[in-house]
Formats: sequence, structure tokens, C-alpha cells
Amino acid sequence: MKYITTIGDEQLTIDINHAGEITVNGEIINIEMLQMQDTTMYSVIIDGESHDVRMNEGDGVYVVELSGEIFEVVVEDERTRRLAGLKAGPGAATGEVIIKAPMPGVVVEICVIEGQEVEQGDIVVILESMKMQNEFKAPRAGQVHIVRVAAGDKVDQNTIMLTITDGATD
Amino acid sequence: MKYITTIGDEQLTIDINHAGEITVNGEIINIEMLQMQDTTMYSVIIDGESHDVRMNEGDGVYVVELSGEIFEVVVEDERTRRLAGLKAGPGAATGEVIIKAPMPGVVVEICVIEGQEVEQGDIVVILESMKMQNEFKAPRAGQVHIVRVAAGDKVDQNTIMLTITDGATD
Amino acid sequence: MPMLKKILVANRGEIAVRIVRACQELGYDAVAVYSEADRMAPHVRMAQQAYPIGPSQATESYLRGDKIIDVAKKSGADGIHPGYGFLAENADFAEAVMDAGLAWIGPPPIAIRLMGDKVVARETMAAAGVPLVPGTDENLTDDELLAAAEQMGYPVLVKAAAGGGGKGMRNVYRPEDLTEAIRTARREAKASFGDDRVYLEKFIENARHIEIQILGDEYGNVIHLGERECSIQRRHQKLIEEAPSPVVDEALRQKMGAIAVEAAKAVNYHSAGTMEFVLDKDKNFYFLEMNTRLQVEHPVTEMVTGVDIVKEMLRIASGRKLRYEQSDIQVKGWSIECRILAEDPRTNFMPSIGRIIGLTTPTGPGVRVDSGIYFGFEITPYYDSMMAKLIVLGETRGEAVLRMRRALEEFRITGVTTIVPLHSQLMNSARFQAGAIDTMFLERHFKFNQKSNPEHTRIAAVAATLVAHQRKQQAILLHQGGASPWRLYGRREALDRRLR
Amino acid sequence: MPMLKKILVANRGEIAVRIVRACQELGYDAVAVYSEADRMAPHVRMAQQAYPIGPSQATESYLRGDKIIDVAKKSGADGIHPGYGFLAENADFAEAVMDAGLAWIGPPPIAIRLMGDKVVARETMAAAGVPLVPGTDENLTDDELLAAAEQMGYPVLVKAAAGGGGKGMRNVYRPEDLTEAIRTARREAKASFGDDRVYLEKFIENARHIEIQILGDEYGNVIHLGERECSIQRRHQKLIEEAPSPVVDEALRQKMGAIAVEAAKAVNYHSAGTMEFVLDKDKNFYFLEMNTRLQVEHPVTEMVTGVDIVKEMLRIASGRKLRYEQSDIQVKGWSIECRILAEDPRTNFMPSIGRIIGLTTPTGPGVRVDSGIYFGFEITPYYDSMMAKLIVLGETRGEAVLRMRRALEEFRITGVTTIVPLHSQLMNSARFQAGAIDTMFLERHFKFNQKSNPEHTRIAAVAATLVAHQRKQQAILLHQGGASPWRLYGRREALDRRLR
Repeated sequence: MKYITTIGDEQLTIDINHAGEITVNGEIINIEMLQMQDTTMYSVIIDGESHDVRMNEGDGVYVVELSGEIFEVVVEDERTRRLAGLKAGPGAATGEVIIKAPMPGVVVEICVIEGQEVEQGDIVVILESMKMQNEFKAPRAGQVHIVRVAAGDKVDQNTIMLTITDGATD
Repeated sequence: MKYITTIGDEQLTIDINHAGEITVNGEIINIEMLQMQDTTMYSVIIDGESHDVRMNEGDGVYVVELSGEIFEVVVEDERTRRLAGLKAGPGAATGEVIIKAPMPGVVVEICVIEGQEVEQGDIVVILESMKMQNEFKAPRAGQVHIVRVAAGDKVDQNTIMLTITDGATD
Repeated sequence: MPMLKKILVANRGEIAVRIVRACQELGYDAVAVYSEADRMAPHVRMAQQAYPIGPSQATESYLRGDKIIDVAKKSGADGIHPGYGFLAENADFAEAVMDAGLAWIGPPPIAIRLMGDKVVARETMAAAGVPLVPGTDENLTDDELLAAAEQMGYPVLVKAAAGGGGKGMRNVYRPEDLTEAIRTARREAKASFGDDRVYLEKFIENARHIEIQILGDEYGNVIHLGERECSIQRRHQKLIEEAPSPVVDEALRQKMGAIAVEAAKAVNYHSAGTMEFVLDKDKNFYFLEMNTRLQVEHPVTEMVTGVDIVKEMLRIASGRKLRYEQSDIQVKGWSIECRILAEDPRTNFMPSIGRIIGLTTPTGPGVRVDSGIYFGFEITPYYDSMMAKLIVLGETRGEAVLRMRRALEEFRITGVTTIVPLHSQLMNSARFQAGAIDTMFLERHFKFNQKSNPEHTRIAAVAATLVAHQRKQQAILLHQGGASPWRLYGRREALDRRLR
Repeated sequence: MPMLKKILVANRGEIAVRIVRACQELGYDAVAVYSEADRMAPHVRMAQQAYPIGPSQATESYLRGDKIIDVAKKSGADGIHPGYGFLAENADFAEAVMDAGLAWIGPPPIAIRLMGDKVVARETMAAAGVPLVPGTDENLTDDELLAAAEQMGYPVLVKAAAGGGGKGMRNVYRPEDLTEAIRTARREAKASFGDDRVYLEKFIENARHIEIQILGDEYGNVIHLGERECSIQRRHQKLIEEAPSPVVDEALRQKMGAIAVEAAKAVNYHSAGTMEFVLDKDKNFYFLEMNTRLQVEHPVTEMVTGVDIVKEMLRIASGRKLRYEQSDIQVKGWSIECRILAEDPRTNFMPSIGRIIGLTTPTGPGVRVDSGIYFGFEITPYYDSMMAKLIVLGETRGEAVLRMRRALEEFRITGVTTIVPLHSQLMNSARFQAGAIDTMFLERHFKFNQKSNPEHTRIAAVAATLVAHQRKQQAILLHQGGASPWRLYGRREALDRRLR
């Protein structure tokens, strides 16, 4: 099976055939990868080089940790990609963004109002948890759609605090 | 429910009533016991004293490790015990004893022959494993019933090497 | 003062574990207290006795001095060690402990009180001849603060009068940002300390955070244990500490040490304490504040001096004379500490919670871990995010950095996100390796995940692709064959198939 | 000799990990080799490169010098460290390594050869003026051995000429037991070394095992790093080691040290090595044998001298001059090591195998663990049972014993049976605490699980009963309600029910 794998601004074509042989951009590699007991760690030996690799997956993105470096990787199989006729890369930002509380806490401040245009990186909400005030930033530019919480609210884990839509382009 | 618990040469009557109240020989104790992730360890707080307790169970005997001491404990509920009309303590030695290889290895020597009388503690077989020669002793007096292996044999884990029966009293 | 035999540890996490260990190694019993969230915490399991003191919120448990003193009496403890944070710098609690006939394993309450109010502390230190950073009083209006800032010149630092731990602290570079900074600092100070008083200090640029550890007994003997450098900070909270400092030579050490000892004597200090200074690029130093307690970073000093600070605190509280004179204290080797936080370095240090489902702790020569977690423990949202401290000792700073790098590589925590990768990248930073650090290092001179090894990029891509491929195969084949604890890929898988 | 940059580690387990760490801390790359059973072993995961060398049996992998040298060439390694065991004392292998143009990180092959045959070693040492235990030649018939035993007087020790690690060794107290002892010793020696020659030594009763660590460079400089006491043994294998020894004073240390240095110089020794002695109750000492390699117990010497022996071996093999003179070596503090074996102390040290499904490693001040296991790792029957070494450093022996006791209490290994409880009981033994030990201590003066705290007995009984009760309830109720990771009993359970 052929995969198009995107990491940073690079794209690799990785082919895994029925015999288990693996090529990267057409070049055969010799790799052995075994999973550990704690399920997010793998021991990888690639052409004699040994690495421990941590892998977490969420929303279709693999977050890979290796020797203290962190990579975000998106894997698409070629057929699906062709059928979907996708032109944009998988990282392109469209649709609604939901800002959830990653843990229980108290909302300190809502820095935006509904309908407001925000730039990527603008602080939208501040949540106090684990004795710290944590700032949540807009992951991309857009328009604040719904604000569901107010300053002083106690929130549970995964409470939706606000949403951002494509804004002007909608 | 009422239990007769034997530990060393002591017997305790332990009662756990429907409200979860626990008495030991009639005396109420205040105990909280929580299991750890690795399932053989428990955190016990008993009348304010905190202990980590390891518990393994096999053949009806609980092996309890606490502050570097190891205890073997047999628990019987009173009704079962009464119904069975048992007089002998649970540690009494009757029936056939099976000596198994606890791990793969090579049989170095069989020190007894079939039909031989053995005393408790007599060496019956020597197995080499993990670079060591391990002596297996008769857990109680009796007669060697069947010898299933010979010197030089490779054995797998749990291979039955020999059995000892009650011998003369049979 | 009676000999101590049973110590109540009024804290949780790694510092409670640290104190329980010291008690056990002195042959004392330790009594733990715990909130509902902490029933399975390591300090509870390791102590000889353990008592619940209330709900998970610290205000209902670890901050409830009354309950803690009750447990001390009930359990027969004869002293209380407060650790750091919670009640450690609460003079009223220290007095209540002593009023209850228990030993307070810390400094005299009057010293805590004098140093607790940052502005009073500055006045006390100035009177003792200690150089200060220019700063204001804490009872000024916002307008007065603005005028004072204009006077001392930007940048300035807004600080909470009751502060500590970076709470209620803001850097301000331009006059137009000051009003907003004062507002948010007051809000944070109010929330953290119930006291919204703030004051201004001149912010010294390219400065290093250097602190002097002191130790004194009840008979007026005070010594210092050299300096620590704590310039690697984020949000004014220390992330990495080391001893000695790359820029402090023996002459400067003795000079700063002598001043710290004099200052401690001026307030009749005993037990352990720390004088914090900023050191500018011309090696002028200015008093910042005094921490009247054990500090998070005390292990680096222990590693290079061989003095066990926690045991000394226990001995001092038993009424013993200090076992060391100043001339006994030699700094040997180099120690670095990395704080291991449950936070995500990719998302501006967002905290992380969850159960630890995999844990490998680094060990081996020269490595020490002071930890408050174990396999199966759950990180809850109720307390701060520090899970453990990784401390190394090397012959030289170079060896310490290499040793820290390998120890970080060995530290495997699964179940929560940690800042271990940030520390690894810091150890690989040429600027950090050269010791060219200051308190703005993380913000100005370091970028997380800046560049990567192209070979690592390729491996990460292939590894993710293999996992995606395997999931796809599993989805198609469902549970074909027995589940194996290890899954194999690539060449070996191919080989296995041919052999079948 | 070229500068080393990449080292192949021809070993497994904790010692391979130890050497990989030393390489990483010197900035060298490490190359691991592994058998089929060890694909997931920690040394494989931690090294920069890793190559398979064959099936699980050591004879097919770790003892295959040819394959290991091939990997060294293929991987571009420039030196080989053999650790201990396997090929460490194989002079032919050492020569083959050097013939292949690689650095041998160990002593000269000629020294290995001289000391490898125990009888030749005795002769060499006698010539160098080192006192010997009375003993025989190794080419005697059984009858000649019987006569020799009669001559020297019982008890005697039967030892393998090619021996080490207690293999092929037997104590004999009565003439009538000697023939059988010779027979079994020959059998074991044949199986372990392929050489059934044995010899006799006078067995010195109430003796201590004292050894001297030496370190030498290629330029004739040799120093000693003081003594280790290794008297706590079972089946002639060390279980606990310490440095210094409770009975060796500075004068005796210098005397034994000087003799060890002279003896090493007599065979042009360089790298690390150890002279083993017995010390009788009148403090007379006799040479036993020399180990021409790194030893299991080297960490206790590192802890009290501050010398990193593995790094020094690497530096010496790079052709560097020794960095220390004898006067630089100071013994400071007290260190104890406990070997953590996968064996059952209740069943005469029967080995245990299985997967590690729970692991908490002790840490904190003064604690070092050199380990070859991690959570999820499988202990296989192919290699020896040593999983890890727990090492502590204290200011005094008393502090070291208390620290070891608390560290053992913290060590939680689930999945295999370990001798941790034996060590705990040893640390609690008054006789051990007093340092009144000798090589027969375990057999004569200590009984495992001898007596127990009555309170602990009661807790063990109640805990087992609660578990039995809960199983019974589960059997009745089946899966009533959701499964919780923690199960609660007793009072709290009662309370919960009332609240529902």
C-alpha cells in the first residue's frame, strides 16, 4: 500500500508491499518496529540505528517524539487521497474550531466577544487550573462564533468554551 | 461472613458483616485497603498505620509480603469448613505432591528412584537454569511415585519432573 | 527542645516524599496527611502513619492548619515539617504549631513574618546593609506607581507584595502597558494570596537569578552552602537550577555568602533559608527576597556540598548545634536539576492530567530523582504540575550537561504530557551549554522545536506510517490470530510470513 | 592508540546499560549486540546502534566473539568493552579484538591469561611476594587431593581451576565428603568452563572476603581505590558488597593496597582489575584470585571515591595517562550494594522468570540503581538472574544501612519473585548492622523469615481475608456495577453503602 506522509513542510511517499518490504521515496529501508507494554512507545531499529519512539494519535495527526524532538505527522493512503480529490494539504485550516477545557478549572477571563474577528495566536480565553492561569490562543484566524462560558464559571474537562468559524470567508 | 484465617501457628476469626464492619477475634478494626495498578499490591491503612502489602495467591495459599516479611495465609469461611467436617489444619500434608520445573532448563541429576522413601527436605532433583544448578527438595515425607525425566533432559516450564505420594501410610 | 521521634509532614508530592525519606533514614516515624485526591499518593504509602484531612481542594485540606495540628496530636507526632508552598511561610501556622507544644521544623515565626511581606523584607535587608534593586513602596495608587516607573526608568517589574512563585508578577517595557499589567497582577495576587497589593521594581536586563542557601541553628551559628543559579525560568517560575553558577567565582561566592549570613543573623534566623539576588552583567548583585523555608531546588546544593539539608533541618529543630562550620563547606562537582512538569511545551505550558500508565525513571551513576509519582498514580487538576525533579551530579558542568541529557532520554512517562522534550532541547542548546543564560533566556534566546535532525524527521515519518498501516490492516482483518504483546513490522514481519 | 568515538558493548543486562551510559556521558556512540531473547532489552534501546548476533543461548550469541568482531567492523566501532562474564576474561578474544585493529577496553591479554588459571595466578602472586592461602596444584588425582586435604587440615575448599562466580566450588568439612564434593565440582566446572580441573584450598573459617580495586594506565602507573567487603554470599556468590569494610582501618587499607598495586605491576597490568583476599579474624590476609575485568560490585567503590571506573577504563584504552595519583584517592562516606536477583528466598534461591508488570525503582538522595530491566521487560531463562543492583551512599555505615532499608522498601517489582525481602531482613539483622559478618554469615548466622512483628502478622491475615472475601463476593455477584481501578474495603465501603 502506498502512503503520502506529511511531516513539517516535507512530503514522503512510503510504500509497504505485501511482502512487508518498505520503500521511502523509492529507496528500500530496513526497519524493525516493536511496541512496548505501555502502548505509546516503540523500539525502532532502522538500518542498525536504534531509537525509542513515542507516538500519540489524535484528530488524524500523529505526534511523534524522538530524541527530545517532537514531530507532527499526517499519513494518507494514496487511493483515498486521490478519490477525495483533495488538493489542499491536510494541514489547511477550514471549518469550525472548538476550544475545549483540557481539564477542570475556573474561567478567569474571556478575551473576545461573539462575532469578533481574531488572528491566529490571539488569546481568546484564560482558564485557571493546577494553580496556573493558562491562556488559550486561536489556532487560526477566523471569527468567534459562540462563547459558552463566562468569567468565574467552573468548567469540567472537555467543556466547550467557545468556537471559531471561518469568519469573513463564510 | 465469618472466616477462620491461619497464619503460621496462629488462627484468627475474622468477621466481615454486611455493613462492611470488620472484627478480628471479636475486636473491631478500622481498615481501608486499595488495590494498585499492578494488581498484586495493595495500600492498606489500618487504624492510621499505612502499609504497602503484596499479595499472591496459589493453591489456596495467600503469600503476603509486608515490610520485607513474607507470610503464608490460608483463609477458610466458617461454614464451608464446618460442612466439610475438617479436623486437620489446612496446612496438613496429604495426597500427591507434584514437582514441576518452574522454568525451562536441563535436568542435571535425579537423586532418587521410583519407590524410594524420602524425608521432608531431601534433594530429589537438580535442574540447571539461569546459569545455576537448582536443587528441588521433597516438600514433605513420602514415597517417590513416578519419575518422568532423566539427567540430561531438556524440560519446558511446568514439565512434571516427579511425584511423591503418602508412601508407607497409603 | 525534646528529641524528635515522629514527624508530621504537612505537604504532598515530591517534597513530602523527600521529607518522609529523611525521617526514615534518621530512624524517625513519618506521619502523612492527605486530601481525598491523594489517598494513593506516594507520601501516604511511604509514611508509617497516614490520616485524611479533607476534600481535594488545598483550601479544604493542605491549607487547613487546624486539622493538621489535630492529626499531629492524635498521631503522637512531636514536630511538623511544612515542606514548601501551602503553609510553609505562614507565620500564624508556625506559631500555632509551637503553641500546641510541637516542634516547628523551620525558621522562627518572626523571621517568616519579616520576610513574608516583600516590602518590609526590603527595608529589613537595606538596614542590614544588603544592596537592593531600586523599587517602590506597596501602598501606592496606580497613578503613583506610574510616576515611580517613569522615575526609575523602564523596563520595570510589577510584583505582588505577598508574592512568590511568579504569581502576580509582570514585566513591563513601555509606559502604555503599565496600567493593564498592574490590573492583571492585582487580580492574580488577589486570587493567589488574598492580598492585591503590588509594588514596582526596576527590571534588570540580562540579569541572572542567583541565590544563596543558608543554614543556621538556634544558638546563633549561621553558615552558607554556596550559590544556586536559577536563571532558566518561564513565567517567572524556575525550570532548571544549577550549583555552582557558571559566573560566580570563589571571591564572589564568599562575598554574597557573607552578606546572606549577616542578613540571616540580623533577623535571628535559624533552620534552612535562601536569599535570592539578581546579578547583573557587571556582576553587581541586588537582594530580591528571602525564602524562609526549604526550596524546590535544594538538591543541587546537597549534591555539590554533601550536606543533607532536610536532615539538618530536623537536627536543628531537635535543638542540636550545627554540625558544620563555614570552612567545612566545599563545593565539589557540578549539579543540575530539571523540574519535570506535567505540561505541554508545544502549547505554552498547558497543564496535563491523567493516569501514569508507563514509567521508566532514569538511574545510574550521578543521577537522583525526587519524585511524587509512580506507575498507576493519577495526576489530578487540584495541585501544581510538578511531578518530579531530575538531578544530576558531574565532575564538571560539561559532564553534568551530558549526564542530564542521557538521563532525560531515559525518562519515559506515559499517560500525561511532560516538558521532558523541552529540557532535552535545552541541554542540546549551544548557548545553554556555554552557560550564557539569563532570566529571559527561554523567552528571547530559545525556540522550542526549532530545527530537527533530517534523519529523525525521516524516522518519525516512517514510524507514523507503519502505525497507520497497521491500524488499517487491523481494521480490515479484525482480530486475526492471538493478540501478542509486541507487534512486529517491516523486514522481520516479512521474514515471519515467509517462514509460515 | 586512536581516540575512541564509538564503542561496541559485548554484553547484556545491567552492565551493558552501565557501559552505554558511560559512553553517552563521554559523547561517544555505543553499539549494542543482542540475542533473540534480548531484542527489547534496555541496552538495545539505549545504544545508538544495535545488531542481532544470534539465538538466545549465550553460546550462540554473547559468547560468539567472531560475530561480535564482525559487528564492530560493520558498525564502525573503534573499541570493545566486554563488561563482566561472557568474554570478559577470554584472552583469545581480547587478542582477536586487537588483531582486528580495535581497542580492547580491558587489561593486556597476557595478564588475563596469567590470572585466568587460578593455580598459575597463585604462583605468579607468590613470586610477587603476595601471601597465599595454603593450596594444591590442579593436576592431582582424587587420591592425591585426599592426601593433600589430610595434610592441610579440614575444612577445605574444592575450587575449579578455570573458575569464577562460585561455579564448581564446594566447602568440605569432613574427609568422608571430599570424594563426592570433588565429583560434583568437576561436573559443574566442566559444564561451566569446559574444563574439569579442580584444586584444593584451605578453607579459612570466620573469614571475610576483602578485595582491592586497582586501576592502571599503559604507562606503568597503577593505583588502588581502597577495599570492598563482599562477605555476604550464598553458594559462594556475592549478594551484598560494601566499601569500605567495617574491619579495615587506614593502615591495613594501605598495606593491602600496596601489595595489590605491586602485584598488578608484576604482570604489567593496566585498565581496571581486582585482587581478592580472605581476611582472617586476626586480620591476616591471603590472596585468593585476581579478576582481570570490571566487577559487578564496582559501584560501591565509585560512590566512596568519586572515581567513575568505567569512564576511566575508556580513557585508559584511549591511551590517556591516569588522571589520579594515589594521594588523590580519599574514601569518603559508606556505600552498600544489594544485588537484586529474580530468585525466591523461600525456596533456596530458585530462579524466577516472567514479565515485569509493575515496577517502582527507588530514588532520592544517596540512591543509585544500575538496572537491566524496565516495565514490560521479560525475564527469560537464558541468562543469570541478576536484574539490577541497588547502591546507596551514606555519611556513615549506619546511615547507609537505614538508607538501604528505605530504598528496599521502595523497590516494587511485580511479575517475578525477587530476593528484595531477604535484603530487607538482612538490613534489619542486628549482627549485620554491627558489621559482624563473614563468608558463612548467610548459612550460619541468619535465618530467612525467622520471626515477625505480631502486628504485621495480624495485618497480613486481615489483608488476605479481605481479598478472599472480595473474590467470594465477586463470584456471587458477578460483574455488578462498573469496574473501578481501585477496590475499597472496610469502613469506607460501609460508609459508601450508607450514603447510597
